[in-house]
Amino acid sequence: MTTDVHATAATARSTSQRKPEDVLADDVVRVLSPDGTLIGEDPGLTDEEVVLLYRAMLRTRLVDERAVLLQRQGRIGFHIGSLGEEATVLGTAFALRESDWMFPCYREFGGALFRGMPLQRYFDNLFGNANDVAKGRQMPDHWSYRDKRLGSVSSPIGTQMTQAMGVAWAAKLRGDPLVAIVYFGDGATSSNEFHNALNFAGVYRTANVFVCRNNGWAISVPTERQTASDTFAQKGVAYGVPGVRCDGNDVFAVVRATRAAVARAAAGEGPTLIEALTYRLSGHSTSDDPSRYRPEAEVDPWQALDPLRRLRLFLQDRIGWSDADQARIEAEVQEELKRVIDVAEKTSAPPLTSLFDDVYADLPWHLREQQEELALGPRAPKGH
Amino acid sequence: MTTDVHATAATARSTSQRKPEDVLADDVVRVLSPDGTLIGEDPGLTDEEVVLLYRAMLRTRLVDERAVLLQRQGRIGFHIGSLGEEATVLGTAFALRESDWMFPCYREFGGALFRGMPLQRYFDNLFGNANDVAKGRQMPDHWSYRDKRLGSVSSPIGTQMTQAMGVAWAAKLRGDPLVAIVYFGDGATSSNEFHNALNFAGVYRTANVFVCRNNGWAISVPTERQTASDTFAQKGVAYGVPGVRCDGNDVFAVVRATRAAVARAAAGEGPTLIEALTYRLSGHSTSDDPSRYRPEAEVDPWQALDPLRRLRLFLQDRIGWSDADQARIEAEVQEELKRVIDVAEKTSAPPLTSLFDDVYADLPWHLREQQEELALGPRAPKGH
Amino acid sequence: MAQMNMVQAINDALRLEMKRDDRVVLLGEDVGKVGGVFRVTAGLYDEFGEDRVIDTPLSEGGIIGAAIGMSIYGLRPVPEIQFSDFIFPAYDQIVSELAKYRYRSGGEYPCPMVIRTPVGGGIRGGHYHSQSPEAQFIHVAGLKVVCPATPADAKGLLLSSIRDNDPILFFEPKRVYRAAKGEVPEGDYTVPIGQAKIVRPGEQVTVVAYGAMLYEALDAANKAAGQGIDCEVIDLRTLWPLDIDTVIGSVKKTGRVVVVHEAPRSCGLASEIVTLINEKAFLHLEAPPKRVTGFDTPFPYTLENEYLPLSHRIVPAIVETARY
Amino acid sequence: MAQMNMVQAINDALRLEMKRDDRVVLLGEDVGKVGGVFRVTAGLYDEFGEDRVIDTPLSEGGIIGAAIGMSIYGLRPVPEIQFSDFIFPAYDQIVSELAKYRYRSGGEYPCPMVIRTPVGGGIRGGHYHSQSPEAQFIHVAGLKVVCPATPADAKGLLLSSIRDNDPILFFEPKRVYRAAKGEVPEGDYTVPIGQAKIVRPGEQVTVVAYGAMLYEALDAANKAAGQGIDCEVIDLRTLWPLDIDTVIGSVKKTGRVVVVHEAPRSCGLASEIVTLINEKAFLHLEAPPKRVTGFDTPFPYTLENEYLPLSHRIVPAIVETARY
Ligand SMILES: Cc1ncc(C[n+]2csc(CCOP(=O)(O)OP(=O)(O)O)c2C)c(N)n1
Ligand SMILES: Cc1ncc(C[n+]2csc(CCOP(=O)(O)OP(=O)(O)O)c2C)c(N)n1
Ligand SMILES: [Mg+2]
Ligand SMILES: [Mg+2]
Repeated sequence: MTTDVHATAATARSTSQRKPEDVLADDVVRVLSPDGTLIGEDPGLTDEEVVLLYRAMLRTRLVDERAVLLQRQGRIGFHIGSLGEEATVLGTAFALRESDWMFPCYREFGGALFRGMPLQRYFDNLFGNANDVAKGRQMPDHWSYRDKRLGSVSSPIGTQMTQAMGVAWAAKLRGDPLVAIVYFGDGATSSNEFHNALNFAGVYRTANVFVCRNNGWAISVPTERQTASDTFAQKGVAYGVPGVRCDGNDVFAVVRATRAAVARAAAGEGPTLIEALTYRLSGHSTSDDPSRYRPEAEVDPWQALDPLRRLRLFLQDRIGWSDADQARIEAEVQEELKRVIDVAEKTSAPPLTSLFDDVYADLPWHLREQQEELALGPRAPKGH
Repeated sequence: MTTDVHATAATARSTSQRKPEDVLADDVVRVLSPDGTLIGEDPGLTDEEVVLLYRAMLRTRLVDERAVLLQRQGRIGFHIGSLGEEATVLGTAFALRESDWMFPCYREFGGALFRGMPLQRYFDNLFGNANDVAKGRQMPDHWSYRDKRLGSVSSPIGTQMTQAMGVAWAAKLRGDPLVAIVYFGDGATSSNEFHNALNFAGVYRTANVFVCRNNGWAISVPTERQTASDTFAQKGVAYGVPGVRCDGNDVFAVVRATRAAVARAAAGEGPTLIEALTYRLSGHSTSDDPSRYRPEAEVDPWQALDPLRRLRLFLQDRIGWSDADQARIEAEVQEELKRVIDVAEKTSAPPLTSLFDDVYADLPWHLREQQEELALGPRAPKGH
Repeated sequence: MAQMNMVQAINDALRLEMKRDDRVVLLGEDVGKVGGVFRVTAGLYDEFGEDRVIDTPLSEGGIIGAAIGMSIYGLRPVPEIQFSDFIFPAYDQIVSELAKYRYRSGGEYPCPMVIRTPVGGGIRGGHYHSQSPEAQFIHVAGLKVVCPATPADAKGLLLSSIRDNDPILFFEPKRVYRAAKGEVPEGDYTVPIGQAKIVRPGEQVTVVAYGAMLYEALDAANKAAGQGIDCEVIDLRTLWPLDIDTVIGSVKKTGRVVVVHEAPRSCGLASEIVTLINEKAFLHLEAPPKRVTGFDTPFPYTLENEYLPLSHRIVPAIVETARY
Repeated sequence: MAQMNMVQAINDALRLEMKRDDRVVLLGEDVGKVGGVFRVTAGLYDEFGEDRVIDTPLSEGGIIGAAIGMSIYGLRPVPEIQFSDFIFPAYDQIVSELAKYRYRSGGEYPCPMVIRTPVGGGIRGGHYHSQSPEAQFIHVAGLKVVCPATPADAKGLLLSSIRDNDPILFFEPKRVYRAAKGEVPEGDYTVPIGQAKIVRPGEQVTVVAYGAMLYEALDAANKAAGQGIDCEVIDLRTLWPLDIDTVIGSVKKTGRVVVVHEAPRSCGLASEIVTLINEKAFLHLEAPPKRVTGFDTPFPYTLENEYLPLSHRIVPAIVETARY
């Protein structure tokens, strides 16, 4: 086998293409520098709004950290979080209107909580207990919340994109002026679904905002192995869909880019593809050990670009946000966490019979028989 | 339901986006004008080569017409042809080297014959007889010919693209300097396969030439419904793959564009996406009645752009190609056709047992049993 | 009552329901102006406009993914897959998403829709215009699978399907699209999902069939009658969840059963039916249940009639079962 | 002989064959540097380089489509699908193309390859990291399906599979990836495809199982022995084409059979096995064949152990069958 042709690729491979300096490119929307100073047109938020946003980002991070801890303690089975990507998740959620729909990938619990999903509900899912709306049928971080127009998280990569396009298309056919935002990773741009969603969205000019969280990695596969296109935003060219890049660790940039895309979609001008340049600070999930494929040295520079740190510095400067303010919020969130985790953990497992509900609207004969078979048979041994 | 948003689309819908004047765009490679005069850099073919090419195009058309006739007479079950698209099919095939691989869609029998697939073999497939290499298992126009590195035609749209990428990738891994060309329609650009093939080809810099025969229609669906991108060539931007457009009814333009792409691929510089602007003069296949969805008036201007007529005018001018020359070739082809059709039609149907061969390398027990069951059982009534 | 073929009956059902319920939208390749390659949606584009009869780009995954979104939003999409052979690019959206949506969201997101698609052989379609993939959907929890054999059932089952609250694969046996003719009730008319029909009562051998093969089963039953064998022929109509009572009731009476389908044999629906009969009527069996099916090969072109389980193959199976 | 778990045994087989045959290439998501999410390909990237252990973009259809091209070209690709739940985006390439390539080209284009993929429940993976889709491939003519239960068989069957001339789905039961340990012959070692193994001889009830459930079947057989019931346990090893002689031979001896699998029940492999037994050993049956399987629901998270056909559910089935 010849290997020469791959020589350069092989060298490049040890690091992700997502380098901190990427955000410095001309076409990247930037507002807030890593040290918290404004370097671009800010989205015009009030102080209260900024605090709200900061609080939501902080809450997201604290929830995340706690979920990891619960997993490490063996109290929940799995967690997949958004460490380092909070500005992308919260900035987009913030820019959305209440009437809009949000189709999550799997790292967007922060946005869901921000839109009003009760924290209890989230933890009921993490514990897969009887109160979980999906009866513990799905893995942790696979939630839904129709009340707030939050879609249902599933594992297969990308499927939500095409579905979110269908929702926006249906709304358009109905004459309903709403927007459907949908999240996915850089890896997901390689899926069939990206192609179908963007292509149909272009043809039918659906009111979609496609948010690519480019966090540098798809588990262990770096962005450069995902595609040979220079940016993910430029993929829009294939579909007649405008693409925009923004600093995904800069919440103001994310808000600005998203607001523009939402406004465009709401005005009937069609979909936008947003590429948010961010970085996955942690492993892919609690099942992953990133030290096997990426050196800590790659991660280091990203710590300084932390979206929370940046916004906190801004707030210090703008409204004198203090350590006491910080501590107060942290305490509030921890208190809240304690309460909901306590309840979630004490709640029993879903009832046996729930295994057969919701497969169909009504229970057909064969599932009734299987339900009976299970109910009358012996119980399974606990645990694994 | 609101309909206003679609008003313009609805109006536009009655014709295909593939308008004759599209080829006049700056980025379209053109060499031969519709009246047979040179308007661009010609690919430097000798007179013999041009005659060879013309003969192949003419043969393709005559074979095509005969196949349609056979279908109308009920002697074969189906045919899908390349009427009006001969310059695209033959120009690309001509530009290929013998060592290269060709992955057909379903309209490329002309290219296959040009590369050396025996006409008899083609008609054995059309008749699905015992001599058909695939034992009449596939529909007409679904042939293969490994000897000449011609892939196997299948119906599912697009699948050959990803496979051709795999072939080129394998060759690269092996250090073999060959190119794999692959054909597909404008409709096929919407398939999962286009996305996968182009994306992988970009990442691994495979030696592929992707030929999009943009013939204006996917059965009854016009190109404008296929995508919102202005051109198909620009879809390459999403994959870091250069895109080129050429006048697909201008065989010299096709040869030029393809030769450049082949050279680029052979030099290890990676894949190219060629969009050949052509037009499907006939129905989609013998099963289709295009009058249901497109007015004859749309077709008319395309007759004047006929790729054969154009090359014939050029030859008249260049070497005094005469009506007698024309008649001679036509007679040769008709003679050849008569001969092979006669043989193909007289050849019996494939033997019963062939139904079970080639499912696996060896016949497993269950197929042996089924083979026996069929052989010992009563025969089916003939026909339908 | 009007005399219709199956294409007309399905067209009639679609028109009726689109008039009655403005949430119903059709989408697919070539369903618009040309009215589908089999002309099943003919005239609907003109009548309902391009917002309700929608030509799509060439992507089955896109069609079904979009339809899921539409269904979530509250529409009642009726996507068409041009041939059931081409449903596989959408298989992930169907089995991973559509089938599981209600379940995984605890009922928050039911996803009713009817995927219409022509199925089976008989039109000289070779590998890719002839297949019968029903088992590949029956095995997946959360889907219902319907396959009518007559124009009236096609209309009645389609109307029931569009009004049903679960996702449904609606397989249309294209071999009899035009060949099957019959009286079809005018106006609103439904046939309940999940009910088979005894189309020929009999005492000695139960023959279970559906779709285009029903006619072959009936023909075989008539021929068997000539040999003194009295068959009961069941048209399943709904393939899943199937009408177990009708099947078991009949087998308990006859003790003998032949199951017919076009799909390949191994892990096909016939194997499920035979196994259910074992589980529910074991002691009634007087002969081993027999399968007459497509073979475990790709679907052939020239030898199509040898591949299909036509009457000439069903008759000997009935005789053998009866004489066992 | 070395003591290995199944992950190590598969890794060993891959390394061995990659050394022996330079046409063998691995490709898939995360198979390279990190060695796969289950670490099955660990070390191979370092040993063979990135041209033979290839991380791909996130597209299963792309992976299998590319592998088909590679196979056509003459390589022996061994693509990995990270979880068998994620094989469906590649389903079209597998069932429409891979399975039919040899047939539709009259043997010009055989397409040997081994698609490796972890299968089944037992790791708390919920809907999408637990499924057992084997029936969805068995029903499709042209594919072979293999599922080892022990490290030695995993090695021996994988080596046979890579050398086989047909496309093979190689399902690796991830529940026992590490739990199944045993002696594995060193160096070249093959287990023939198509041969089941009687892992526990017995006289009264035949228990057919495979993959992770083999251990549950064995456990159940031991418990049944405690109640005086002597089971013969068959490990299928190759799911298709299955070893009919071993299964029928056993059932002819015992007259009673329980078939176990994790996959949903309806149209699953168990129904095919029961039907084959009907066709080939009807008069030997002394009790209705029984299925102990996953339920016809999506695979659940919290109630995973209630869903799986573990020993506690197999024992009563054996007892019931024995006492029938
Ligand atoms: C169809 C499919 N294939 C593979 C996987 C396994 N998988 C889960 S997440 C993931 C990587 C996703 O990367 P990206 O899209 O960049 O999102 P990120 O995790 O970085 O946010 C993979 C391969 C899956 N869930 N679905
Ligand atoms: C996956 C799939 N879906 C649908 C079809 C039915 N079909 C056959 S050809 C065709 C249109 C193809 O259009 P295009 O790609 O533009 O090629 P052209 O026929 O114009 O050369 C369609 C929809 C198919 N063969 N495969
Ligand atoms: Mg990522
Ligand atoms: Mg076309």
